[in-house]
Amino acid sequence: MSISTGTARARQSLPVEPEAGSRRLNTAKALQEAIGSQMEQDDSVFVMGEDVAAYGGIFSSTTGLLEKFGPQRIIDTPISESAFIGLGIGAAVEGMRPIVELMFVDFFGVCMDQIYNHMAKIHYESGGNVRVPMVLMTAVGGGYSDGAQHSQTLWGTFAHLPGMKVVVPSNPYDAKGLMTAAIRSDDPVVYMFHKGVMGLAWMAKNRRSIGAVPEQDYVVPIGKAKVVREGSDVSLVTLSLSVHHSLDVAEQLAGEGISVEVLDLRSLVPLDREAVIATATKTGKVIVVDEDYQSFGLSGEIAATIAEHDPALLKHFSRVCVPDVPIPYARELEYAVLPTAARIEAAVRTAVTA
Amino acid sequence: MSISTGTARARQSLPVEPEAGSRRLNTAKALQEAIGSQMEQDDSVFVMGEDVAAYGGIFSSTTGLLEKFGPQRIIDTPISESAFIGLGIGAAVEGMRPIVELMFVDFFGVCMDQIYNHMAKIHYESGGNVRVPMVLMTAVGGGYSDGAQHSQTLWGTFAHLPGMKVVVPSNPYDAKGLMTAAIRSDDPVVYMFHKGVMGLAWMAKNRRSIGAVPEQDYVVPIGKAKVVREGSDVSLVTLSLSVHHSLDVAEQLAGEGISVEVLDLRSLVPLDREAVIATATKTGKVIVVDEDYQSFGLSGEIAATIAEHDPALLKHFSRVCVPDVPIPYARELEYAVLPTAARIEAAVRTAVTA
Amino acid sequence: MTMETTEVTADLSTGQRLALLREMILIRTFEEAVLREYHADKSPGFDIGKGLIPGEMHLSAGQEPVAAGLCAHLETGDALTATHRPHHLAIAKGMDLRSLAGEIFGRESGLGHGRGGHMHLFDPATHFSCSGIVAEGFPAALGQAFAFQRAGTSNVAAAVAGEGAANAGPFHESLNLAALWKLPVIFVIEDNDWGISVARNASTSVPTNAVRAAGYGMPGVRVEGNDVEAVHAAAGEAVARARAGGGPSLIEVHTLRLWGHFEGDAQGYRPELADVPGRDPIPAYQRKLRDAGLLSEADLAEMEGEARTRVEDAVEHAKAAPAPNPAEALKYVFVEGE
Amino acid sequence: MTMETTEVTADLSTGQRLALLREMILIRTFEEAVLREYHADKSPGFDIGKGLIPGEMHLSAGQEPVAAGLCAHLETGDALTATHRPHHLAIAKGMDLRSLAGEIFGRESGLGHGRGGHMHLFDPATHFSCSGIVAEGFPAALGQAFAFQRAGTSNVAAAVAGEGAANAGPFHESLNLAALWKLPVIFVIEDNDWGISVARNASTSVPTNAVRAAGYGMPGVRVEGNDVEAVHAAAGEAVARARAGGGPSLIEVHTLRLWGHFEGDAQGYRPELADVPGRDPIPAYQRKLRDAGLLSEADLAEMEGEARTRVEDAVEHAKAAPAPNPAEALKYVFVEGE
Ligand SMILES: Cc1ncc(C[n+]2csc(CCOP(=O)(O)OP(=O)(O)O)c2C)c(N)n1
Ligand SMILES: Cc1ncc(C[n+]2csc(CCOP(=O)(O)OP(=O)(O)O)c2C)c(N)n1
Ligand SMILES: [Mg+2]
Ligand SMILES: [Mg+2]
Repeated sequence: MSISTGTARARQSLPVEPEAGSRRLNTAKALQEAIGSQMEQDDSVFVMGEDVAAYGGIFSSTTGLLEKFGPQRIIDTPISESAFIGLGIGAAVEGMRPIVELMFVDFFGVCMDQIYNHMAKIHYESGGNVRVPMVLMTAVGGGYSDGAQHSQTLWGTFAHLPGMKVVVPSNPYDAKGLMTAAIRSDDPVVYMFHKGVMGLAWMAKNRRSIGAVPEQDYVVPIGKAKVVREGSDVSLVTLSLSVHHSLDVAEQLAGEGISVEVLDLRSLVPLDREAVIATATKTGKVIVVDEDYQSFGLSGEIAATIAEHDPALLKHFSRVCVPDVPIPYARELEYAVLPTAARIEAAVRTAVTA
Repeated sequence: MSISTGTARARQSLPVEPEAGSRRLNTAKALQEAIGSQMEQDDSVFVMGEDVAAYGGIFSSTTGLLEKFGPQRIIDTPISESAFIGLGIGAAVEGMRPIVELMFVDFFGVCMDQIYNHMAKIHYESGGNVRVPMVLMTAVGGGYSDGAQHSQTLWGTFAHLPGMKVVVPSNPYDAKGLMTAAIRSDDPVVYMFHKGVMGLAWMAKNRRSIGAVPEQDYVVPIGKAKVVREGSDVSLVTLSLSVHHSLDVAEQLAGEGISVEVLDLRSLVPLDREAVIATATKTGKVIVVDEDYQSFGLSGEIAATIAEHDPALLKHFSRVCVPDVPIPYARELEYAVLPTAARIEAAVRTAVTA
Repeated sequence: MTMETTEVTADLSTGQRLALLREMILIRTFEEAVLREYHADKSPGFDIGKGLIPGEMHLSAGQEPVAAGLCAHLETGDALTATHRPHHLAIAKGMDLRSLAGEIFGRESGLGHGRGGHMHLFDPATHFSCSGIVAEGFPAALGQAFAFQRAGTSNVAAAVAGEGAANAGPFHESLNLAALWKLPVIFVIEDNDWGISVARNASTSVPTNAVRAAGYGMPGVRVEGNDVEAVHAAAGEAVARARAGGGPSLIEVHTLRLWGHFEGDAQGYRPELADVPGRDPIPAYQRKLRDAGLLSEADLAEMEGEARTRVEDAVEHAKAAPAPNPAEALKYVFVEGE
Repeated sequence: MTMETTEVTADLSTGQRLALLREMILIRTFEEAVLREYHADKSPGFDIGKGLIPGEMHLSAGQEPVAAGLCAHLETGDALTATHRPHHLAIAKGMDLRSLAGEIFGRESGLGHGRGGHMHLFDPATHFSCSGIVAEGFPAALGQAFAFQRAGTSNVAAAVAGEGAANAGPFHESLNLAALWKLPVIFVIEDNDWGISVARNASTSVPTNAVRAAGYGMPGVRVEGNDVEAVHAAAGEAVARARAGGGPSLIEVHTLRLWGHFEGDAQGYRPELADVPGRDPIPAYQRKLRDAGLLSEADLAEMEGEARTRVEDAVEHAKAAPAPNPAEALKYVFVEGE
C-alpha cells in the first residue's frame, strides 16, 4: 500500500493538448498507442482482462500489445470479473498501475461491488492514505443489434457513484490524451470507449473515427469539455458517438442558417459545469444528446446544473436520449430508441422555433 | 413460465388509499402486516433472504412471519445474493410471487446483474411473454454511523435502469399500501425502506415512523406522489426519511410566515411528473431534498422534468442532497453531508429571498 | 462426490439412437442455415450490424451431442437455461423453429417480437430461457426447480453453460444453494476448450470441473469424447436422480466448438484449428451407426431432408414476417403501463 | 488436494507459546475496552447511532486463535485482508492501537481520519485492509500477492473471511485465480458456526470448506478445536508454501463467536448460547500452558497488565483526539482535486 506523499513517482510533465499534426489514426490505434507508450515508460503499468492478449481485445483496445510486452504484462483472465478487477485494485494499492478491461460495460453487474465499494471508496475511507491508481477500461454503446445486455452506455450509473473519474472520449485525439491522463492519474478512472468511435474494420465506420493524432505523448486533462463546433442558436450538449451525429446535424443545418453549438463533455466526472453554463448562457436553448437511458442520468444533471446556476438562462431544454427501455434487438426498434441524427435534427428544429 | 394473458390470477380488488383510521403502527409492523396478509391469501408468495426467518430481518421487515408461515415460506439463505435473487426470478417466471430481501441496498454490486439484466429485462426481451412478478425489498439510508458501505440510498441507480418499478415509502400507511401493491404487481418492484422510518427500537425514532394504518388490505398505487403539506412559497420535492425532515422544517417556518409545500414522491419509477410540474407551477421555487448522491440522480431528473415542460416555470432551483462523497463514518462528517433539517431550512431561506 | 471419466456404452434402442442423430442433424441444419443467412448480406467487408441477421452470432456447431443427449431426458414441463450460445439447446428442448428463426431475424413473429435477439430467448411453452451474461443463467434454473418442487411436480431444471462460466461466482453460489436445498437441477458444463480466445488451461485451475462437484456434496462426472450416447447416459442418471428427489448433479462434457466464438472470429489464437473439422461429432456418430448397421443411407437422407424442410420453412417464415413496428419500441417494458 | 483434520501439536518454543497467548490477551483486552466504551453511552434503551462509538460493532472475541496463529507467520510487508469483523486481525498484524482506536471512535487521529470506521481500516504501514462487504476482501489479496510476486519479493497475502463468505461468488473466483496463477495467498476461513443468525449447516452444502480446496487444486485443511497452536501449525505450512512459490492454500478454522454478531444482537436464534462462555479459547489456552508449567501467574499478570496499559492508552488517546472537521467532509474523495 502506498502512503500518500504527493504524486507517487516523479513524472516528466507532458504537453497538454498539443497541435494534432497530420498523422491520422483510428481511435483504437490511438488508444493502443497511449497504453503502449505508458507501458514502455513505467514498468508498473500492466493490462489485464478477458481476451486482451492474443485476441487483442474484443474491440481492439489492446491489439499488438502482447507482441510488444509479453504475457507477463498483457494478461488474459478467467471470466471472473470480481476477482480480477479486485486483483487490479489490490495491485494498485501496492503501487502498480493496472489497466483492467471490463469487456462490455453491460457486465458491470457482476463486479460492481469491487468497482464502486472498493476501487472508488478506498482513498476516501483511508483518509487519503491509500491510493488506487487504476484504469478500468470498458466498451459501451449500441447500434449494431447486440441486444439489451450488450448495447448500453451506462455512464450515468458510474458517474452517480462517487470516487471514480469517468472519461468518455469521442475521437482518436482525445482517446490518446485521455488514456495517457488516466494512466498517470493517481485516482481510479473509468475509461469508456464507444465501439462506434473505435474505427473497427467490422463495424459501420463513422468518418470521424479516424483523425489526426500527435506521435508524441500528451494529455487531455480529465474534466475539461470542449466546444467542438461554435454556434449561437442552440446548444447540443453531448459526448461519445453522439458528438459525431450532433456534428453531422450541425453541419447540415448550417446550410439553412441554423447555428448549432456542439459541446463534447469528454468526461462526466469531473463534469465541466462551467462549459455547460457557458454554452447555455450563449444560446439559451439546450438539448442533451445522450445514448444512455434518459431518466436519472446525465441529461438531468445538465438541466440541474443550469437551473441551479440561474433558472432564467434556459429558454428551452430537451433531451434526445434512449427512452427508458432495454435496448431492443431488432434494427427497426433499436434505431427508434437511439439518439440518431434524425431525432437530433428534429429536436433542433423544435428548439429553434420554440 | 407464465404466458401473458391479462393478469395472472383474478384477484379481488382492494380499496385505494382508504381513510387511515385510528390504529397506530410503526412502519416495520405495517410492512410485516402487508406481507403477512398477502401470504395468507396467496400460496405463491414467499419470502427469502439473509436472516429473514428466526432473526426476522435485520431491520424487522419480516418479524413474526416465520412463526406464522414456517420455514418453507420464510426462508433463510446463504450469503449468495446472485444465486438467491436469481432463484427468485426463476420462481417468479414460473408463476410464484417471491419477496426477496437484499439486506442493505449497498450490496447491490454483488448481484446487480440478476437485478438489472434479468429481473428488469426479461419481460421486455420476451416480448411480453414472460412476467417477473417479484418484489426486491431492501434497506436504505444512513444517519447512524454505519460507514460508506452500509449507509447509502442508491435509488437513483435503480431508477436509471429500465424495467423495474422503484418504490420508496416514507411512513407506515404508505409502507403497507405500497407493499400490497408491489406484491400484487405483475412487474418487478424494488421496494426500498429507509431504516430511519421503520420505527426500530434500537435506532433514533422519528415521530412520524408511527402512524395510523387501516387493518384492512388496501393499495397505495405505485406511481402517485402525494402533497403531504400544501404551501405556496417554496416546494420541497422529496421522499423517504427526508419527507420528515422537510415537514419539520415546513412546520417550523410556517411560524415565520414562510409557506412550504412538501411533495412526497413515493416512487421513482414511475415518477409522478405531473405532480412535480404541478408543485413547480404553484411555487416556481423548487428544492429537491434527496439522501442519495447529488449528481446524476433524482435531483437532476426533477430539474429536467420541469425544464422540459416549461423552463420559464422555474424561478429557483436548488438541491439538498448528499454531495458526491462516500458516506463518512464519523458523526460530525456524516451529518455534514446528510440532508439535515438545518440544511433544508437554509435552502428554503435562500429560496424565499431569491 | 465421485469423479469418473465415463465412456458409457448405454443400452439404447435403435430408435433412441436414430432420434439422437435426427436431433443433431436438425440442429446442425438450422445453424448452417443461420450461418448462410447471417453472412449473405454483410459484405463488402464484414459489417456486423448489417444484413437480415445483424449483431453477434454465437453458433453451437460441434456441441450438438450435449443438447441431444441431455434433452432426450427432458419433458416439456422441465426447464432449461442456456447461454449466449443457445440454439442447439433451444431446438432440442423443442422450441418452435419459426419462433426461433423469427427472433433471430428480429421479426415481429419472433419469440420476443424482435425485442430479445438470439441471446435472449424466452419460451414459456418449453420453459426455455437464456442469457448473454456468462454464468448468470444458473440462478434462474434454481428458481424454476424450486417452483417445481413447491408445486409438488417431478419436473426438473437443467442449467447449461461453458467451461469459462464455471469460473464465475454464480456457478459456485448456484451449486451450493442447489445442493443445500436438494433442488432438482442438472448442471451441465460444455467444455469446448475455449472461452472466446482463452484456453481452458489458462482459465481453470483444475483439469475438469467435475472435481468441483465434491465441494458441494453432489455427484460430478466428466464425459469425454463428445459422444452423444455418453452424454445421454450421464444425463439420464442425473435427471432421474433429480426427479426422484435426490438433488442436483454436475456433468461436464468435453465437447467441440467447431466454428469461431462468434461469426467474424478469425480464431488466430487457436493452434489446433486445422484438426477441428475432423473432430465433428455428427459424421462420427453417423459412421458409428452405419458401421453398426443401424443407419441406412435412406434413413440419413430422410433425416436430412426433414431437417432441411423444417429449417427452410422457419427461415422463409421469418423472412416473410413483418419487422416490428418502430412506434411500438417501448411496448413491453412493463406489464402494467407506466 | 488433501483434506485433513489436523490436531497438530506443533513444536513450539515456550517463547512462541507465550507470544501467542500475549497476542490473544491484547486482542481481547482491546475488544473488551471497545465493548465497554461502545455501550457506555447508548442508553436509555439502546440507540445504535448514539455515543462515542456509534454504528455497527462486530467484535471478534473467541476468534483470537485465528489472528494470533496466522499472524505469527506474517511480516510487516505481508498483506492481510479482513472483513466486517477485523480487530483481532488488525491487532495481530501489528496495527498501531492508537490509530485503530482513533478510527473506531471516529476521530481525526484515526487511521482514516474518521472517514472509514471500524469496518474500513486501511493501513499502509502493515498492508492491512478490510471490507464490510462479505467475501469482497478476497480479490484485493490476490492483487497484493500479484504485486509482491511481480516485485520479486517473497511477501505473501492472507485473506480471511467467515464461513458465510465461503458461499459467495468471489470466494470461488479468487481461489481459482490464485491457484491458476500460483499467487502467494493464504485463504483462511473462520468458521464460527454462524453467519449472523444463519447456522453453517443452513448455508453450506458440505461439512467443511476444506473439501472445496480440491476444486482448485490447492491444499485444504480444517483446524478443529479453536486451538491457536493448531492454527499456527497450519498457517506456518501455508505461509511457507506461498513464500516458496508453491501457490495458495486454504485453511478453515473451526472457531467461536463468543458474543453476538454485532453489539445489540440478542442471539435468540442461537440454541447453544448457554455453553458458549465455557468454550472461550483464551482461558483454555492459559490453562493448558499453566498445566504444562509454562505460564506463571506473574507472567499472566504481566501480559494482562501490559495489554491494559496499551489499550487504555489507545482509548484515552482516541477520546482526547479532535473530531474531524465537518468543513472537510469532502476531503479525500480524490487525490487530485475535482
Ligand atoms: C459476465 C460476462 N463476462 C464476459 C462476457 C463476454 N463473453 C461472452 S461469451 C464468453 C466466453 C464464454 O466461454 P464459455 O463459458 O466457455 O462458453 P463458450 O462461448 O465456449 O460456449 C465471454 C468471455 C459475458 N458475456 N459475460
Ligand atoms: C455481500 C454481503 N451480503 C450480506 C452482508 C451482511 N452481512 C454482514 S456480516 C454477515 C454474516 C457473515 O458471516 P460470516 O462470513 O460467517 O462471518 P462472521 O460474521 O461469522 O464473522 C452478513 C450476512 C454483507 N455485509 N455483504
Ligand atoms: Mg467454452
Ligand atoms: Mg461466521
